[in-house]
Amino acid sequence: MRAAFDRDQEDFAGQFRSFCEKECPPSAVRAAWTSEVGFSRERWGKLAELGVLGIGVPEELGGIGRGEVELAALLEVAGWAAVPEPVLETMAMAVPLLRECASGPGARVAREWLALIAAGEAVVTVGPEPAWASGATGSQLTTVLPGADMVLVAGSNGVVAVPSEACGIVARRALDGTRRLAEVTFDPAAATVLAGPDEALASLGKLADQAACGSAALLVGLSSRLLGMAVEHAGERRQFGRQIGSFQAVKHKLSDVALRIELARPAVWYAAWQLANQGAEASQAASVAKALAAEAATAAASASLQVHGAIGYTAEHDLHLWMKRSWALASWWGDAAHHRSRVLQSLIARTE
Amino acid sequence: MRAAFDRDQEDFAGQFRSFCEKECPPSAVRAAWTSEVGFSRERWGKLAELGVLGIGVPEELGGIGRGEVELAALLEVAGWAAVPEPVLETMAMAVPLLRECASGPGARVAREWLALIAAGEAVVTVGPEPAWASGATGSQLTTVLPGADMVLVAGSNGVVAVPSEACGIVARRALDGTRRLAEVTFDPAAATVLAGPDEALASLGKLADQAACGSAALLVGLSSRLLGMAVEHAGERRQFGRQIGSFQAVKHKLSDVALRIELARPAVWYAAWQLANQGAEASQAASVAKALAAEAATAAASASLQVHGAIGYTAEHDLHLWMKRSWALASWWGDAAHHRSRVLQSLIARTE
Amino acid sequence: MDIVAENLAVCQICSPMDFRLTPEQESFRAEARSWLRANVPSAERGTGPLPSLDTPEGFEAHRAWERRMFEERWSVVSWPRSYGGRGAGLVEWLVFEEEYWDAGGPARVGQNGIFLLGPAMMAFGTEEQRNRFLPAMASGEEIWCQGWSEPGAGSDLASIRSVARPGDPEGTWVLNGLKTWCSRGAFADWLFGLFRTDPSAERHRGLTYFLVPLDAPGITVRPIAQLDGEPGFAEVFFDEVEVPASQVLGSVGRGWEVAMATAGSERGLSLRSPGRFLAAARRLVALYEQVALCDPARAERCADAVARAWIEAEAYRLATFATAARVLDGATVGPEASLSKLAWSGADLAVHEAAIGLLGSSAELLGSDGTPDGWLGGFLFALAGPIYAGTNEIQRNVVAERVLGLPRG
Amino acid sequence: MDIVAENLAVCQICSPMDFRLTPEQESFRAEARSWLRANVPSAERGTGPLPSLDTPEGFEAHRAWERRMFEERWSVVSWPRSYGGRGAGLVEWLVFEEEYWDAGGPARVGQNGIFLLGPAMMAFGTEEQRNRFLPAMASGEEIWCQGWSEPGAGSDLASIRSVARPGDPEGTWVLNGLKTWCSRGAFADWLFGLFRTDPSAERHRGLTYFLVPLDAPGITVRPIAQLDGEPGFAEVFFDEVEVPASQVLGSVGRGWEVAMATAGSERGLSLRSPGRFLAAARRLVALYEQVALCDPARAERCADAVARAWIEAEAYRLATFATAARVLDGATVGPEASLSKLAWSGADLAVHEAAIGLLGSSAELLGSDGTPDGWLGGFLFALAGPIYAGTNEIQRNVVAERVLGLPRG
Repeated sequence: MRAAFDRDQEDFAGQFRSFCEKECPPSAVRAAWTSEVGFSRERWGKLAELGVLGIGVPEELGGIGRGEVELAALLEVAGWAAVPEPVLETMAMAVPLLRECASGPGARVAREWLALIAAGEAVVTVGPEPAWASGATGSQLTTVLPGADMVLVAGSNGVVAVPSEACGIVARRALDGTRRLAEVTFDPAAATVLAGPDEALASLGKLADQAACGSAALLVGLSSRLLGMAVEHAGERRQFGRQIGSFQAVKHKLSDVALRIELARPAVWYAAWQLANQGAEASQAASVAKALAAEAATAAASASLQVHGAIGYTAEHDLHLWMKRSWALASWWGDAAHHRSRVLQSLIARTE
Repeated sequence: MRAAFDRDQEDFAGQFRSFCEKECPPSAVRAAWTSEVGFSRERWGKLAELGVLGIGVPEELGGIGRGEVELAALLEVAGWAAVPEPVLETMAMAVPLLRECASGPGARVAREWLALIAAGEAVVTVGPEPAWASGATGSQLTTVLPGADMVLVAGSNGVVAVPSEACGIVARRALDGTRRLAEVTFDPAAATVLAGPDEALASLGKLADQAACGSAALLVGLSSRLLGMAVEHAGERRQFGRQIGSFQAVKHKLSDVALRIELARPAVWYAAWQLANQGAEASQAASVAKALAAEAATAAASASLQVHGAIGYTAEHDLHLWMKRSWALASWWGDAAHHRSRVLQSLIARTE
Repeated sequence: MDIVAENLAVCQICSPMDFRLTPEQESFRAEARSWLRANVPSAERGTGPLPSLDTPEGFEAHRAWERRMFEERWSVVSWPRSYGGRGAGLVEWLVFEEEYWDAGGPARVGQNGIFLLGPAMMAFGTEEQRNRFLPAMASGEEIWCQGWSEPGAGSDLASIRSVARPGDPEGTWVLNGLKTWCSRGAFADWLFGLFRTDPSAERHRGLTYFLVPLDAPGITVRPIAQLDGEPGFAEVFFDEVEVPASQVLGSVGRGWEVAMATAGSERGLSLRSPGRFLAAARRLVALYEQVALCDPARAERCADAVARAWIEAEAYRLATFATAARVLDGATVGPEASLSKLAWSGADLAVHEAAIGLLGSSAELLGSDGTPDGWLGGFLFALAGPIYAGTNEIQRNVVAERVLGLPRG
Repeated sequence: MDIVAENLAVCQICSPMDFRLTPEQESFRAEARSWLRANVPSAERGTGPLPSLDTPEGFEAHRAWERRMFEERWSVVSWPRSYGGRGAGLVEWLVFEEEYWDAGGPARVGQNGIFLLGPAMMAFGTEEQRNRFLPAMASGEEIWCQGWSEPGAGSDLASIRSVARPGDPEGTWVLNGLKTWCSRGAFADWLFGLFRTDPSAERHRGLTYFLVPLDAPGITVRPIAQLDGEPGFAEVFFDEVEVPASQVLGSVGRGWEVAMATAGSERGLSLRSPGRFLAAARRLVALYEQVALCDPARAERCADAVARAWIEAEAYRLATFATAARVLDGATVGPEASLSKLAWSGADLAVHEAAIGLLGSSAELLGSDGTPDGWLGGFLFALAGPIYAGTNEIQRNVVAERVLGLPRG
């Protein structure tokens, strides 16, 4: 029993963090908002060089061949830095899905794209988000379509790979300028079948778990940065002749957020470990993690905005870059209430 | 449009409050806990003399002939004082039910008991609590059975009056020593039918509304006393060289409670006014009132306990007398979640 | 039989509790409803919705709507007829607001002037000032922005450092300093705000309330983009701005009292009428019904939040009517206004958070014009509620110290 | 290809993340489970449940249970074998706790001694003291109560006014004063607590940690009834109580350091293991399933609260394992212990409030013996969580100032 990263994992995460501090400061996140595709192809290449993109790609395909635990460590850092690149879609969703399809009917294509991802030469997205996540009035959406090279479409009929140029894309802009959403249609003739209907259902379930766990890891990172910004501001801003961080209302608000984060983080680790080890509790653990992380992020955004006051309400301050990403990821592929309900269902099923 | 009591109503409530300060101090509430029936027959008589018990009884039967608005004003005071007598059961539930039956098949009996109530010579309770209120694992319960002279049993088959001595009573003690609960069975032969099945269904609905509105009024009073105790303690108790009421954590906790109370009180008035005027929104308004008042009381109990610290956790301090009554009434005849769900249902029904 | 019963019989001075409108109030409601339903900009009639009032074209479109309302005396119903109002009472004003928002009326671009400066000017202004400013304010001809906050004076409003020194000729003033978070500041015509006229005085003493045209020489307006990306507020720089004596509101050095009366309006009854939140809560219930049809599981998960939010809005409505009754009985709204601010800002957040939950991840989508509209726009706006008009932390302090009587410190 | 990939290949110093128990830990779990299932007082075997430990007969029944556990070395598994333990590691202790509560083990009447005084004595006690006190503590032969609080020193523990002055013969002490909220004080055998030995020193200086038998001359114990009506704590009056030098724990005047080590245990890992809350959360899910059968609408209304509560307990379990890993890596548990206290007190309340919601108004019923039992008893106990062992307000201050680094004041 050891509920902690090992030194390698810590070191890798530390290096990625240093990378982000240098290559992805808030100004870079801001630049991505107004860029053509919402992220930087150049930084994508650097992420590959660092080994980040290949973390889950098998070694023989040019990757590092590690699993969800290492991924969780990296995604927390990516959240902390609000990295605009589609790491959730490509690293946490496409890579595991392609890995699973690497021995199926579309093995050749799957392996090819895994290698391209590890090399930083491909951006792969997965969609559409299932109806239970997008809400009844929303259409089914896919992220980062304009910048993706390929779309994996996972439905109950199978998993297919479609080159972006063969997709019909209706772009929808989101509140977070780096989230480029789209409604997607495609010509079946242009699609490569990676898995048939039988395997697809299992894949879809795993995909949802990966999405939940991956977004939870990002949310923990986002939350800790939101908290850090609030702590910093509270130590600097003075009102009534005192630092506002010396007021108990501010202290207690922020310590509650710290608690939510400290509870969510080990839950993400456990979910990642379960996924990596195909544990019986993988789905449940992923939902626990997402429920906790989404709540932590919502609380962190709310507290941090309130502590910043009007300056936090501007688009000039960096806070909104983290806040808007948090709101989006908190409900993407299932909000906290959905995942709590899923946890309860699985607890009941277990006792039956 | 006037969302306020008139001067008469204010005066009557003020007189009742003076009465309670004199006749029902905390020591009297405490004495009721260990008394045989959980309340004082002597004070019951005095409540009748003051006109409180007869507030809703028609003038020709010795009452004052007023309605739910005046009742709400009095019940808030009763809650404030934690009056141990069964004012909810007799004044808010039995009297309106008997009033409705005063022209039905059991008119004679109904009128007789109304007169006895106004004269302070009868304690009447109503039961059993319906299954949706008592919870799935609980048996259906009636309050104050040991001290009641008569039980009104309202079910879908009709409303009947049963003298207590003809009831089979299994007494169940509750956390609040003044709440004497019982499971009741009775011999139909000993029962007087006050309303047949046709009228009974409507009566049962109205009874639930009266119970919700009445308990909400009591809860507003209980809450305001709980808040008052906390404010007093916070102004006296010193820690770290300061009154604890000067700490922002205490201030904000108590101001949130104050807000909950200020929002619940006018909702109780509106529900009472709707009931008095047989308004179309009576049921919905009663549920709004109960949902708000139950939440206010729960928040008030929690905040007041926390502000008192260990002393509030003792049975020696008076706080628990109010706290336990609040917990009980918050779920009696429907908790906040039940009433919120009822509100939503009625909103939807209205738009259909 | 008893003294109380006797009392009840003899005393009839006050009118009894009654939640119905009087026949006059009902006919006022009917008139307002009928006018609003026929005139509010709407998609059906091809007259709406108006573009965001934080864009140049939206600002002018909203100004035109203010003028339209003013022409038929619906812009400031509670003001005296001489300034363009109808002299309506408090209850009538609340009723008008219910109808306005229920009809889908647009945000009021003139609200800072109408609801904050207007009442202060009626209380403290000279007759010349009232005649000069109020009708133009009510008609949208002159849109006002507020100049309260400064970089070092947000929640701590008394820390104001912008100054006004006596100018030449005598009686005139010269303003220097910086105001920030001036809502509507990007496009407004005038600004009202506090400046320190006695540099030796501390905190809330020695301040004076000024009225300043934003096109005066020496003024620079820097729009600031809000969370929705639009310049909803601005920084206003004052560099040797000359202001005549006629543009001082109230006495020199007594600006704090004038401002506090205004702040009371903002937090209290007049800025955020319940009608706005009730209308949003009704739309929330309709959204819930839509979602229940196509995604019943999600609707079920959100049901309690929807009910809670509607109840918060309804409770605020009822509590406001109770406050109105106290005011009509002669009471003034004091620190209880802070309770009101906590209530409406909480209700607004509850309604919009519930809607965001119902919408799921599609809540993040921008409108067709690339800006947040509908529920998302409303959510962003609701987030500002606990911050502006005195943060909710300040309001809780006020409630604790001045309503509950807890010790300061 | 890149430096990181290389690093991953060469560095294998730490063992990888793994949430499985080792085979040794699994067999420890199996042994504990099997013994507990066979021995925990139970209704089925006619040996339980034990009466409330705050009644005289319940206290003795719980003491007997402590002795039974001690006989088989299950009373203090993490203590050295020489004091009656098994020398089990931190993870094993957590596993034992999960099994203990899952088996329905009774509340630990000796917990104040075992979990608060025990660790302090191992760190600060002399060998004589450890041999004299620890085995008797572990076996339940001597039950300890704590003597921290005083009427004027609750959250503000450093305000202690009870005093100890040098006695005759030299090295002995004479105690005077009043301690309150002494949990288990009504029936306990010994008390540990702080007394001021240097009257001129202020706050947390000049305090000394004493061990006092409650039958010593000059001691008066006044039981205090808790919310459940039973004397769960007591006031203890000290009137010229003589104490030998051997009953001072640690150095004279350094009692605060000894006490803080103990308070760390209370708030941190050792007092409230996750096992307790997990077991309660599992029972909550079972209750939910029962209610879902006979009142599906109520169950549906409570579903989210049930899920939330279970998740809180599970999160606390996982977070505790993460803390254990840090401790095993050589870290000490500092102010993070305050986060732990906030977590378990919150989870305990969440679980019991959800249960009370499921039970509806029947939640208020007392047990057949006229005292609150089952969920109601647990709810009342959970209510104390945010108050004792340092109020949650104090914990939030600690987190803000010492974990987040926010300014004091």
